[in-house]
Amino acid sequence: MKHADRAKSLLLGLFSLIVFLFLWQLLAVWMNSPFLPGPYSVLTAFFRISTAGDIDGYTLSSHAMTSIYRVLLGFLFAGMTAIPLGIFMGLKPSVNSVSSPIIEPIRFIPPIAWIPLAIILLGGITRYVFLIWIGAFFPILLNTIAGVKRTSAVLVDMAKTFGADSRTITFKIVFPSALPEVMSGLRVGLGVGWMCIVAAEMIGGDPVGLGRLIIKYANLYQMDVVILGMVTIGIIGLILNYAILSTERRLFKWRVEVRA
Amino acid sequence: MKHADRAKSLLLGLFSLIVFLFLWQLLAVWMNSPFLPGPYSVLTAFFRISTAGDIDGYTLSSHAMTSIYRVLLGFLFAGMTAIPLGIFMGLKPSVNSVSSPIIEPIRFIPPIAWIPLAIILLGGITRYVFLIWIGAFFPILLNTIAGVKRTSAVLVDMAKTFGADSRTITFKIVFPSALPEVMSGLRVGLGVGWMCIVAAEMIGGDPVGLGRLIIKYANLYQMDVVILGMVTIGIIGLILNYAILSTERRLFKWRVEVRA
Amino acid sequence: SGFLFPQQTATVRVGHLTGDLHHLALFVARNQGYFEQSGIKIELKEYANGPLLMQDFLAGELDFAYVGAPPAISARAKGMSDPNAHLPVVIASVNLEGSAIVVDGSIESPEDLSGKIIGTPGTGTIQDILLSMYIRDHNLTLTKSPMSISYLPIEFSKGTINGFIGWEPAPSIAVVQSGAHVLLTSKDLFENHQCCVLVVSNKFLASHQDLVSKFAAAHKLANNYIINNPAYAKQLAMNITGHSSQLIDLALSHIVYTSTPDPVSMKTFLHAMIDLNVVTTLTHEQVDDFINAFIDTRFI
Amino acid sequence: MGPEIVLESVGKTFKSGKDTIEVIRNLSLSVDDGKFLCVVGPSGCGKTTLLKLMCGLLQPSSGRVLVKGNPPDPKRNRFGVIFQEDSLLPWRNVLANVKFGLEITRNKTDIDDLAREFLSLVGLKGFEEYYPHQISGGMKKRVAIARAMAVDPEIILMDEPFADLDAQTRQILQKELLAVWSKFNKTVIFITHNVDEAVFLAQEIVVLTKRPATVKAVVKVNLEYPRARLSPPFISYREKILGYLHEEITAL
Amino acid sequence: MGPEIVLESVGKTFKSGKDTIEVIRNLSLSVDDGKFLCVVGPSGCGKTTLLKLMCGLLQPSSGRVLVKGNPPDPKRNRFGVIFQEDSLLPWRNVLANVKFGLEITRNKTDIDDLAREFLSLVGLKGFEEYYPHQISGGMKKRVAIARAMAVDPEIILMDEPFADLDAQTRQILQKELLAVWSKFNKTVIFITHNVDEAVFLAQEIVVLTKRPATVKAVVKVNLEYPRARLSPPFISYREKILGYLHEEITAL
Ligand SMILES: Nc1ncnc2c1ncn2[C@@H]1O[C@H](COP(=O)(O)OP(=O)(O)OP(=O)(O)O)[C@@H](O)[C@H]1O
Ligand SMILES: Nc1ncnc2c1ncn2[C@@H]1O[C@H](COP(=O)(O)OP(=O)(O)OP(=O)(O)O)[C@@H](O)[C@H]1O
Ligand SMILES: [Mg+2]
Ligand SMILES: [Mg+2]
Repeated sequence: MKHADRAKSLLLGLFSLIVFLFLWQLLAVWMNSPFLPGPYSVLTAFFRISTAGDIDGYTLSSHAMTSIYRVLLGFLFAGMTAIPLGIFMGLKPSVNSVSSPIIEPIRFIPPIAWIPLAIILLGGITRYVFLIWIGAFFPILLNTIAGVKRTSAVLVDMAKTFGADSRTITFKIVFPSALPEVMSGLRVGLGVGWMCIVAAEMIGGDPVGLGRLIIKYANLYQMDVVILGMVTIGIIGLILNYAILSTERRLFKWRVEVRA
Repeated sequence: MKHADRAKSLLLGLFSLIVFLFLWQLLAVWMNSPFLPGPYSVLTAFFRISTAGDIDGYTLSSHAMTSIYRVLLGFLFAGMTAIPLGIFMGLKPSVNSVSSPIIEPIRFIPPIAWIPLAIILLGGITRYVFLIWIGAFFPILLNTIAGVKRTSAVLVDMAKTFGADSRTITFKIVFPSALPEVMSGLRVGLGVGWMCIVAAEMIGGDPVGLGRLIIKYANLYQMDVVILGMVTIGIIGLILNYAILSTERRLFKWRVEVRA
Repeated sequence: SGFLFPQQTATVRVGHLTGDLHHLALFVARNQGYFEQSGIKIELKEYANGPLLMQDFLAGELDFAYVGAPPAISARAKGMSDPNAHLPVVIASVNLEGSAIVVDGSIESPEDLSGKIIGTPGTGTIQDILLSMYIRDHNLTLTKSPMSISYLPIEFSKGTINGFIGWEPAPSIAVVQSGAHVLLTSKDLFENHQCCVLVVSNKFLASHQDLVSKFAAAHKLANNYIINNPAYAKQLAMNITGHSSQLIDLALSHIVYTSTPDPVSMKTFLHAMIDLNVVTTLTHEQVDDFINAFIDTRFI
Repeated sequence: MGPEIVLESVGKTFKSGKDTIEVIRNLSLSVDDGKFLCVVGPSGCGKTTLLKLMCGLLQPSSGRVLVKGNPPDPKRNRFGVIFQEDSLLPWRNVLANVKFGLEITRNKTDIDDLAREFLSLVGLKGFEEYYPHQISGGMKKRVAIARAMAVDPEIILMDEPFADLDAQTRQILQKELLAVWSKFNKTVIFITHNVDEAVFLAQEIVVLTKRPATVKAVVKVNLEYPRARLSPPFISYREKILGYLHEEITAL
Repeated sequence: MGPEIVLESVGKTFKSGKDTIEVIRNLSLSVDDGKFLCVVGPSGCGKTTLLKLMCGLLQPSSGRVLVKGNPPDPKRNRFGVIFQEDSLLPWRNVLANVKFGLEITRNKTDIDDLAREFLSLVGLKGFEEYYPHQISGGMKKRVAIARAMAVDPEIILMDEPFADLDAQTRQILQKELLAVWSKFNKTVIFITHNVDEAVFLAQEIVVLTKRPATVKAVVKVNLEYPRARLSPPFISYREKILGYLHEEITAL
């Protein structure tokens, strides 16, 4: 994109954001409900929670850092399980038939629905990890399988004619060729995992975390902080997504599609 | 896949399912906790809830039908909003710049986090519709945009050389060429929308719906029904997914990729 | 004496519900330093509702909890058959009463409840049981709309429900912010009924009787302090909930703070819970034994 | 009749990022009505760009492009363009693909019959219901030709239409193209990098320089149709064009 | 020295779904050490399948394939295969692509030098750091050739390596290939559907029938290298092979 174009689109974006905030403020004034704060109250809440902390004294940044830590832990675990399994399942159709009757229905069980079982079977940080894992696992797994299956047969044949064994083919052909899909699986997985944070922190116990902040202030009927929590989650999610996206762009320069 | 292969993989799948259920039963017996029922108790709960109904007298099928109805409504609405907007955004980069500063952070706010606002702003069935919509909207939107952008420039040029106007190009070139992506967006969207059912039904009010069933019985510490609800959600999700997938396969015979 | 014989400090995990005024004693005890003085360091764990808290309690994640009596009863009834479960044992009362039915202008007397939509904070809560008992006793037919306590005042403000039964401060919020009026309070529904209780894990009790005793003493001290220093209690309530003075006044007027448990009302509740199928593992004959084992009166 | 297509010192530059690429420089050319003109040039020199300028898909950066005295406009002039890439709509069957151009240019009544007629003209009777992925590359090109011819174009523009076909199929299609051309006698602009093909087909061959492209030479091919590929005059035309091209390629 | 590759009445069928496709039927052939053999045949007749049988990527359904008296085994025999499709690893740069084969067949010490040596042999010195998407089709083929040659193969198998290149590049690469072959004197099996190419390159041309493929004719080309494409004997070899092929194509 040209320089001028980019400036123009930034300006347009800023403009539409301002219009949006203005309309929201208008709605808030018009509804005049104690439960629908406008953007101004949310901004005030932002400064209050950022400096003085919430009702238990935790600041916004400590809520955010805790949530990020939990999500990254669960995400890490999801990557460590889903990628090897995905490569295995992509390479061996029989592994696929064995695992899909168990994995497939589990895929559609939402993370919140796992909360009761998570409480019974797990404790401490492992619960958060589990619930984030449940969310992040499947996008990574499915993308890895798809990436492995899309490996060009010619490249595999090529390696075979040099006498490559299956280990070499897996690590030098299949894995690098699936890597773009794996990465986009990781990106989607991190996004989904991040969005599970409210579900994961719904159990309660520890008083800190962005999901907890939302639930706590919903219980206290203070919607300004609830919306603050939502916006914070949205923006951090965006940043995490962007971080992986730009890694992808840097890593896969060789992939012509990514540049288009 | 060959006939024999398919039979073999079906058998393998069945076998692994049985092994899984057996291990689960074993774990349940070994843990001997009233909070970890085995598959047998879940089956019993299935017959009980299917025939006699739950604590409020609603049967499993009425819970399921209600949830499906809500999800389909929200999904329909998501499709009706996301597809036109996606085509529009894909075709006009300026629409993209206007909308993305608002849409992008919203994308990462999980549906559960919207519950407090949904309660304030909406009532009745519209809340369910809204929460499902929030979940289903973005996959459809993003896939539609991607599909539109992937429209072959040659096909557009070809239409132009015949003197086609932009309306004709949109409806006869861009839309059909984006359709496979739109459909896979719809599939993912329906999956995500379906998984929002527990979040949507967490609000409460109405005593019926699969999400409600899970929450109700989790509050009653009766895990057999909770797991029954989870499994039901998982299986219905799988069926919905499969339904769209087979529609895709039928519709896009012309797409060589889909057949591979 | 603490100065001369420095005590070993033990850390205990205490569960409670976010913004629940019933649990004021917990905060008084903490702010007044009663726990520290007994050599107890507390780690607070907060939950959105009683059943979630009790699930965590059963899993052994908590030592003490401030919680409504019915979730504790249900959890104990369900967990009794599990040797690994951490069963709750009541060592003190937290408060009596503390709930109210608030309604809009269309309802002037209890008879007007018929045909109306009334919100409750969920199947199996004290409030749900109180309402069920009341409509059974007065032959009323109304539509119950169960939902999370957080949403009751909001739904009321929008007119989706004609009124609701909830624990404080939810009813007072509806009164102060949305023009509701109080139709019936706990006192009218079931005078002096047990509401929240202080429970300890049976496993913790078995191994740390001394700590349990000290904790109960600190709790009792705090409840007494609330009774004797209403102004202090009110200020603290305002701090932990962020609500206005007027609202807190109204809310506190519906709560009776006492440390002595009331087994009779708990038995009544349990009978009702069995009738409602909320408790399925007990029969009416087992109720007396169950409640007697549930309450340990040694510490009050 | 005057010239059908006129290019007056046309220049074309593209901006990509901060770079500017000059693809065509000061190119003048005029094509008479009914002529079969071939354009050859080193790969990447700007042949496709030239074709797009002629049918109005691109606007010149300098100079003028005129078709019958006016700037080209697909809504007014009727072009029949066969693109270098596969340009069939993959979701339409063969018949519906041929109908596509007609749907835009004609009212609906006789479309079906016309499309069938042109399909049988290119030898694809019986393949109406096939989808593009079910037919070979050569058959796809025939469908594209039928689609372009069906709208009764004033000018036919073809961009290396046979490049990705094997030698046998290519030669068959070349013969068929000549047959169709002599029957309808339209103006044809045919781009190729295959010199053999150009000499076999064209009345006039325009040789382009390497990028930025301009006209290096215009060679009139004075041979009767059908032409024998191994005849000495054919070979000498071939050598001549190859000579021009070689100068351009070695100059790269 | 005895024959390097022997095929004894080889047959190959594929199962796809419920259908069985017979691709090769009763094909016998023997190739001597150091020979340059071209295989031509109608498109889709089974040329690629034949090549895969020779290097052990596919097993014959009947008959035997022997390389130096044993079934082909890439772990023992050293093959240099250039595939019909692009077979460069897109995530490796040119140098690393050439090193790929060496990484498998050699111990690590001298790999880098060897790879650079073979890159400059195919005229790609200076392009070591380029990625496949940054170079042209012709350069990609050169990289594939360098990669195959670097492992010092006993047998080189090439599957229409120059099919998708333009005429100019194709001719340049043909000359280079002959130069490399005469320098190292390996056995080369070269598949093409371009008769011109076959006559230009081969000592012996095997013409295959249409599917199921078997040997239609073996033509020895008794011409000195380098060969002149327009010389009468060249043209007569060409006509002869084209005649065989024409019989097969019209028989379709
Ligand atoms: N839209 C564009 N933006 C930037 N550069 C372009 C654009 N279109 C073409 N070019 C550049 O212009 C040059 C000529 O392109 P063009 O496609 O006209 O060549 P060509 O002669 O048709 O090549 P080929 O023989 O490969 O078909 C190329 O270098 C190409 O990269
Ligand atoms: N793995 C396979 N399964 C089923 N059929 C196959 C398989 N491989 C090849 N075929 C079929 O065998 C036939 C010959 O294929 P092959 O690729 O060997 O032909 P070819 O002579 O190399 O063709 P081309 O000239 O297009 O390269 C084709 O009809 C193809 O469809
Ligand atoms: Mg071109
Ligand atoms: Mg082949």
